[in-house]
Amino acid sequence: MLENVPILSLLLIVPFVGAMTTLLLGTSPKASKYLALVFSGITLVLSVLLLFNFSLSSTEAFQFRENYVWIQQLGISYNLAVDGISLPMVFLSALLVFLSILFSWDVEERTRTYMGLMLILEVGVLGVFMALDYFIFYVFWEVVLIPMYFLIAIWGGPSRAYASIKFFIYTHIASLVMLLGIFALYFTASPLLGSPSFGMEAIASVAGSFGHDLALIVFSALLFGFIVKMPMVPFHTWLPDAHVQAPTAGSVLLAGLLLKMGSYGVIRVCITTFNDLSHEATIMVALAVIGVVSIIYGAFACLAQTDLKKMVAYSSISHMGIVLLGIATMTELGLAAAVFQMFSHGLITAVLFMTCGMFQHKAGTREIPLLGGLAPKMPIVATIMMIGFMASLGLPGLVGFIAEFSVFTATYNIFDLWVLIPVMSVAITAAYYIWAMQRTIFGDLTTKIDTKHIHDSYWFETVPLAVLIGLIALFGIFPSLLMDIILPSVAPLAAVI
Amino acid sequence: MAIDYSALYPVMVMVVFAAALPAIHAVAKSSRVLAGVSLVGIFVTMALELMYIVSGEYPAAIGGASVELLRLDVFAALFALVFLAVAFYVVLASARYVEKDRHQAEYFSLILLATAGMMVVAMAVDLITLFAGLEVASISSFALTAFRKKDKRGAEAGAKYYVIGGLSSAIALYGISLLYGITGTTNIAGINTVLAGMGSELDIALLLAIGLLIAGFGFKVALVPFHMWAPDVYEGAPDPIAGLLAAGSKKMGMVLLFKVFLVGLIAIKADWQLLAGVLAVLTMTVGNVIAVQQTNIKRMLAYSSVGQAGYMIIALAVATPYAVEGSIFHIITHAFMKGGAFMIVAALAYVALGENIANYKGLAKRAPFLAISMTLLLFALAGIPPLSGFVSKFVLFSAAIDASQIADQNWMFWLAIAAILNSALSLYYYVRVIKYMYVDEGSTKDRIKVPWSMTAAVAICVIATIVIGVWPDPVIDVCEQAARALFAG
Amino acid sequence: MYWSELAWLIPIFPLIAFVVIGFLGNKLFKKAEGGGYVAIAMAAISCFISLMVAYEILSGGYPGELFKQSLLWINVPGQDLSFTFNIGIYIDTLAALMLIVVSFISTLVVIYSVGYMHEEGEKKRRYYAIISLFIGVMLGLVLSSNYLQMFIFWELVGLCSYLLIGFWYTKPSAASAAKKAFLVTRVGDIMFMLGLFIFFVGFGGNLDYEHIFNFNFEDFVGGNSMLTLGTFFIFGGAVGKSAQFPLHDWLPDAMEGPTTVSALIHAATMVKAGVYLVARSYPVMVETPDTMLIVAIVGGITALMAATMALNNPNIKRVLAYSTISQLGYMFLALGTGGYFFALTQEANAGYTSGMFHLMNHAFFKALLFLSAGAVIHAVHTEDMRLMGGLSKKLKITSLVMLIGCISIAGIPPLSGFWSKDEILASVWETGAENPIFYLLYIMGILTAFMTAFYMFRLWFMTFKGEPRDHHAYEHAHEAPKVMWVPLAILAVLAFGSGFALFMGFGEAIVPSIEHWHAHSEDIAGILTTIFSEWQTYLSIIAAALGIYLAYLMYIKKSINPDVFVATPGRKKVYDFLLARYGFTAGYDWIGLKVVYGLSLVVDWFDRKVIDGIVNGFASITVHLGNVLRKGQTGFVQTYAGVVLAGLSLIVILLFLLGGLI
Amino acid sequence: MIAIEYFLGLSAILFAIGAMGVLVKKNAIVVLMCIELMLNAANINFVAFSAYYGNLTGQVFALVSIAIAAAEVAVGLAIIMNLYKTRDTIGLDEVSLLRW
Repeated sequence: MLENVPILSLLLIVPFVGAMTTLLLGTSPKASKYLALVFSGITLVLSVLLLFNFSLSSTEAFQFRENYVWIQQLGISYNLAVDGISLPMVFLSALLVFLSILFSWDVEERTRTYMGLMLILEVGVLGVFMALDYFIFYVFWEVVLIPMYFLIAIWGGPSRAYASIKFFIYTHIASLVMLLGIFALYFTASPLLGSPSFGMEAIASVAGSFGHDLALIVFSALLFGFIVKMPMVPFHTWLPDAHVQAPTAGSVLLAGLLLKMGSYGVIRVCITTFNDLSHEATIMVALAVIGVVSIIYGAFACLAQTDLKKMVAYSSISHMGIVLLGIATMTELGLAAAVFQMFSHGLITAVLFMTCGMFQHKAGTREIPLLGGLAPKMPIVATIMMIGFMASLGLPGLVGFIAEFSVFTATYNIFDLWVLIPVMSVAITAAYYIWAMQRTIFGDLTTKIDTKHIHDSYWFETVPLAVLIGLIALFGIFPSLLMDIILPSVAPLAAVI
Repeated sequence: MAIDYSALYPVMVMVVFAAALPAIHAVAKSSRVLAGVSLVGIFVTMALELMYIVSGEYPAAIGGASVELLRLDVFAALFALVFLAVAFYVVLASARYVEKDRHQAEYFSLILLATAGMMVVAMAVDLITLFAGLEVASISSFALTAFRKKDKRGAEAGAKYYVIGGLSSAIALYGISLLYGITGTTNIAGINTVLAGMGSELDIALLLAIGLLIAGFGFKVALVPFHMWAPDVYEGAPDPIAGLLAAGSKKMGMVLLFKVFLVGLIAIKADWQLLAGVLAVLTMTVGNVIAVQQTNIKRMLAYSSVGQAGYMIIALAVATPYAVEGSIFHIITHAFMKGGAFMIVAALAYVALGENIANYKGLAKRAPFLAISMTLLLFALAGIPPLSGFVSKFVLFSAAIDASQIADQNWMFWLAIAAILNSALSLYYYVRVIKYMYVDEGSTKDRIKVPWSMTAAVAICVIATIVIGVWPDPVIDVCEQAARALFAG
Repeated sequence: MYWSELAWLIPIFPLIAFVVIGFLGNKLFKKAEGGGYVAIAMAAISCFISLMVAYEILSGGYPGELFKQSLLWINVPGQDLSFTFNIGIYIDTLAALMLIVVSFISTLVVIYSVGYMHEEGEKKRRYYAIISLFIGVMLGLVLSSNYLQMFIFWELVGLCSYLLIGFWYTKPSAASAAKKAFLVTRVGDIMFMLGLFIFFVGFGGNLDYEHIFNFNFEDFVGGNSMLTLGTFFIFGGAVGKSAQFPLHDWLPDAMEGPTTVSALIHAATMVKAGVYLVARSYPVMVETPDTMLIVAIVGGITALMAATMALNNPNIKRVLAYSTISQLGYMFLALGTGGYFFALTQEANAGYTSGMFHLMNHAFFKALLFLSAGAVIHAVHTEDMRLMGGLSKKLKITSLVMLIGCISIAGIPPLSGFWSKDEILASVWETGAENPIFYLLYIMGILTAFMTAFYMFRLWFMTFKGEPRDHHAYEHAHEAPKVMWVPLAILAVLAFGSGFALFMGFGEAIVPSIEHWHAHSEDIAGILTTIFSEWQTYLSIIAAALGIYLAYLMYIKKSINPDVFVATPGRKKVYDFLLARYGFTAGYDWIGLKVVYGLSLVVDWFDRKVIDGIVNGFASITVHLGNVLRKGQTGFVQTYAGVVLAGLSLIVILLFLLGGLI
Repeated sequence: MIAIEYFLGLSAILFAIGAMGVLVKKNAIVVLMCIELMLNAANINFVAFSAYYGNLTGQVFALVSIAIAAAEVAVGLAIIMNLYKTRDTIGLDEVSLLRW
């Protein structure tokens, strides 16, 4: 059905055209909102079409490929394709952008720019997940920064200037280090290939014959670029600041999509290209240590937070650590679970940030000590919060569990009883969520803030959250819907050559 | 033997138009007419140069077989095009900028002459023509800087520019004389041949000459520590002229360095490569670090220019065709990015918006087009894809990595590291401007009306920045040819 | 067609009730007791199917007495190890027994709730939704065909427990109790998870009971030491869920929930899940005698310790909660004993069957006790026994059924508690021959029996006998409505008679399918002769009788003043120590607030000051450097010229240096 | 014939004097003259080397540079005049409006 349709290009073009249309024609807030919603909706439909047309039995690693030469002299191609690792991310991106736009229905200030930026962000994120050429990969990677910077800087909280620029520069430095790694890949691989090429697959095909030291350096440079984005401790401090200041939709996309770019990069670039190296015990242990430190550190940091949103932000660090831990095992189970965790974290974190946004909106503050006993005032919000927290702490039946459990199983399989350490986080995670709930929605109604005007969620808040929760439950109950897509693509990575 | 002067036609066109302008001024006392005429001249010249590039056929070099003086090859033509493009939008933006000034004809005439001097430099294959071209351009720009005679700051800037410029000319000339003394020739390629024949023996005079040449030409490029004039002069000069200096005159400095070092002194590159590397790192770092604290937009852009020059000097340190290709590419993109930024400053100065960055608060609502243009140009300067600055930095920095893979050149890796860290640092002050424009609220929300000519000048830069960023293939091709032509001698 | 093939419907019906009640809004159920009738109907249907299925399995109606069904959930093929996650149904006699207990008591409790929760208004909908969810997932837990699935439901029942303990969430104490329950059991869950990892890998990537029970344990990856660790961790999960030492302290707090919830979740069903887990794992557990020994010891300690805490507690529900913990300890003691004995001798003793027997009996009489206590609370609106007294005049039925429960739990023949408790103690003594520590455990068991009898009758006497202490409450007290006392009556009958299952072949019906297990098939007279020909039987009866007598002396005859226990500072200290639950509450708080939260504050400080400090430090260094360098730009052109010439000199010197001339 | 070293020595001294003058003299006119001095130092080099090598390139260069220097001085004087008109001084140590 879709053989002759350049659906991947359409996935980029539609939101781009949408962004331009919104920026040019969105003369009233209402018009901008509808325009953005329609274009992101079309993108979502396209991504769903992609999902259903993806062949599970295909022998090709990548499907829907589009490959055109772009800069001949440097061996740069416009090379797009999806496989089981990128496909869930593409769908997630289209979904979250669409829902975020809907969730931002009450943005009245500079709506046109806001909506335009969201769509540009979508272009960038989708591009990252579909690119198979390092050059365009990097281009999209950087494109993402700009709209996110503006989203934080314009619609952010009181210290948005600091947070936005910190986000921008911190992650930009990381990207630049990654860029150095890409250069090194390019120049080492080109002579081996006989012609210059930025193609990911082409470079990966010869990366095995790099010298060990060089491979290690390049691997580290690329890894650094990715783990700052994920972000892993100790390169994470941009994240809490960015999240706390970002508008809700910005946080949703930041945590839901931008962090995924980092872990996606680790899988797509680092361990795919340097497959032999990744199977070395030292590398696996190093990745695992970074992951575990982030898991535990993030969890402990969460417990100390008084800002609900900052807590959720730190929880992202903790949960992305699980992704890296899964990758570190280099087994089918671990890798598949890592991808699954990326997807599930995307859904869950969206719920959590939207919840935080609603608290900000309705109660006027997210400071836990100021809140309390709000469940009777806003039962829907409280319920959603609870479901989100439960999903995030890995409650079975919801999407977070299976990924977490699989990662830990794989960890035990490879690292034996060291799994004890990351598993501890399960208790701490439960502790901060449960404690936060106790202090915000349960107990006596707070007297520290004016609670007279607190009301429950609006339709445009409930609908996206309902969709997300529906998906959280769906993929929690039927994880194989996604696992079957992911598995064929991670199997070659886990294979020891 | 009749000399074939056809290689000089483009320069001649410029000179003729420059000479004609005062006469035209006598007839039509309108800056717009003068600018229009100048644009015609520039356009004709551009067409000529473009014709050479597209056809791939170039006129014969001027001078005898053994003593070539000027040669119009792809390198020269490409740079001529860059200078002409800069002149084009500078003139366009000046059309209204100088409408209340006296001596308008001289103003445009000097721009054309400065451009002509730069073109001569691009064509020069002998130190004499090189020096002559340099001085033509320099003297014109001294005068242009001090063009507003009633302006205290303009006068001061002119004086400073002149003193440092003269000093640097003298230093360069002294270096040239030493070089002549060592090799007995002023032909650039000839110098290299002689030096190559001299073997690896080191000569105090030669090293002295290298130092003097770096210092003398480094002034034009605003190489640290010869950069200190630049911010003052950019601040004091009329805004379009600041653009001309940053986007044109500075690029001429790069041409000087390329010609002298990569052609004339390439045989002994081991002697100066590391020095060039040190200067590159120093230049980019000092430029960017000081730029962080600037409050005047022109000074900030000036320091940013210093930083950008540091990136370009990487090509000198790496000294491979690929690096030069990257550097040329970056010169081209920078001409549009930085020039465009100065044109925006000019346009805003024209409507009496101050030069303090804080004055740009809330600009996004007052002048949406200028704000978005500024944003794009600044992002391009910072190297954010998919804008042109990214692609050119991409090629330039990657050249350092490429070269660092050779065993005893591993240190070049650090050039790339330094460049990248600086790139990130520069983002900080660029973004600050963007933040002022988009995030902060201004004291007033009145729309700003800017003459269409200035808008057009900005638009040219922005469009070039985007187009080159998205479709860099043809430009990279030409840059590669130019780099090869340079190395071919 | 077999009933068993419909077993998948069992959890479905309550889940339907959950969805219908939970999502269809308040308006629909305003009239229908907030959805209570829907919940009852669905629970009853699934109860009916459960009973049929259980009967079929227990009576041997289904071939092989084992029903299995399995669907592939996720399959992760791997190079070394393929992982298979299944979702399925596995009903053997053990599961069948649990099915009966869970579905039956659930149904009764839901019916009872209609009366008990009548005044809760709109909150009722939430109550019935969650309790339906609980019934569904608890039944799912029972029916699970593999450990992972069990763990999934295990967590979900934990969630329901959390939600229901915090049912009155506006009460800070309830919210806090819910938190504690969730987090403490979470610690156990982590151990369960660790056990699962070890099993998952050790058993070759498949957690199906079917696969594991037929596994050749020689092939276990990691060998017997790993297997021991695995079973130990699995038991750790049970410790959390079943409130065993040292993770027992959440259960008393869990009494903040409605009494129905305490009866259903925190007495009859969910807390039994831990026991069920250990029983379920028996074929694996018996391979690891060390773990079984730990199970027995933990069970023994818990039984005694919880019983001591029940001695002086004034809160009626708390006493019952301690009693529950204590009785669960008995069950673990039984399981551990039986398993240990089997592991060493390859001979079965009554430990396993008596443990499960006690589970069933306890479910009935403890549900009865809680629901009766609920009726009392419903009547007097307090949980403090010091404010009750003399209520038997007002609450005739309740006092009667509660008496049955008390006698039963005290272990007086022929009520149900006697049969199972006696068997447990007998098997413990028997195992003493293998390891003398079991003699100690036996003594602890007897002591526990004594205390149990004492505190249960203390409770009963304080509540129903003597003079009313709070006359206002007494005046307003009234007998429970029919919808409440009918379930009580049914439970009373069961609490009285469920022990007779022993004579209906309970022992054989419930034995796990391990090859060497040989069932003793005896007739009623044989069993009775065996039981009453041993001195241990009489010892336990005497202990119970003494306990009751002591309570009688203290609270009816008043010949012993309860105040003697606080008469001296030393005694007062002990008394308070028991009230303070051996300091466990404070200990948990200390770990939570001081250790964990303290550590998190350290991490937070480190994050802000050190890590972020470094990041911001770079920024401010740059800014300062910029300012310093900027000041060099003096504005005097001759400074610039000087810098040019100085720079020139430096460059030349540098060139000379690099060229090796200097 | 005078040895080339003497010419080189002379030019070096001239260059150094000029450079020193640029640094220490406050008067813009004097500074301008010092720059001329430096240019002429180079010219001496050119002519000396020209004689040394026996080719004319050096002399041509010297002539060109003299011409250029003349033009430069013309512009330079104009600029200094302009400075004087706007600022009432030609002391380079009094001109620092543009800084930092």
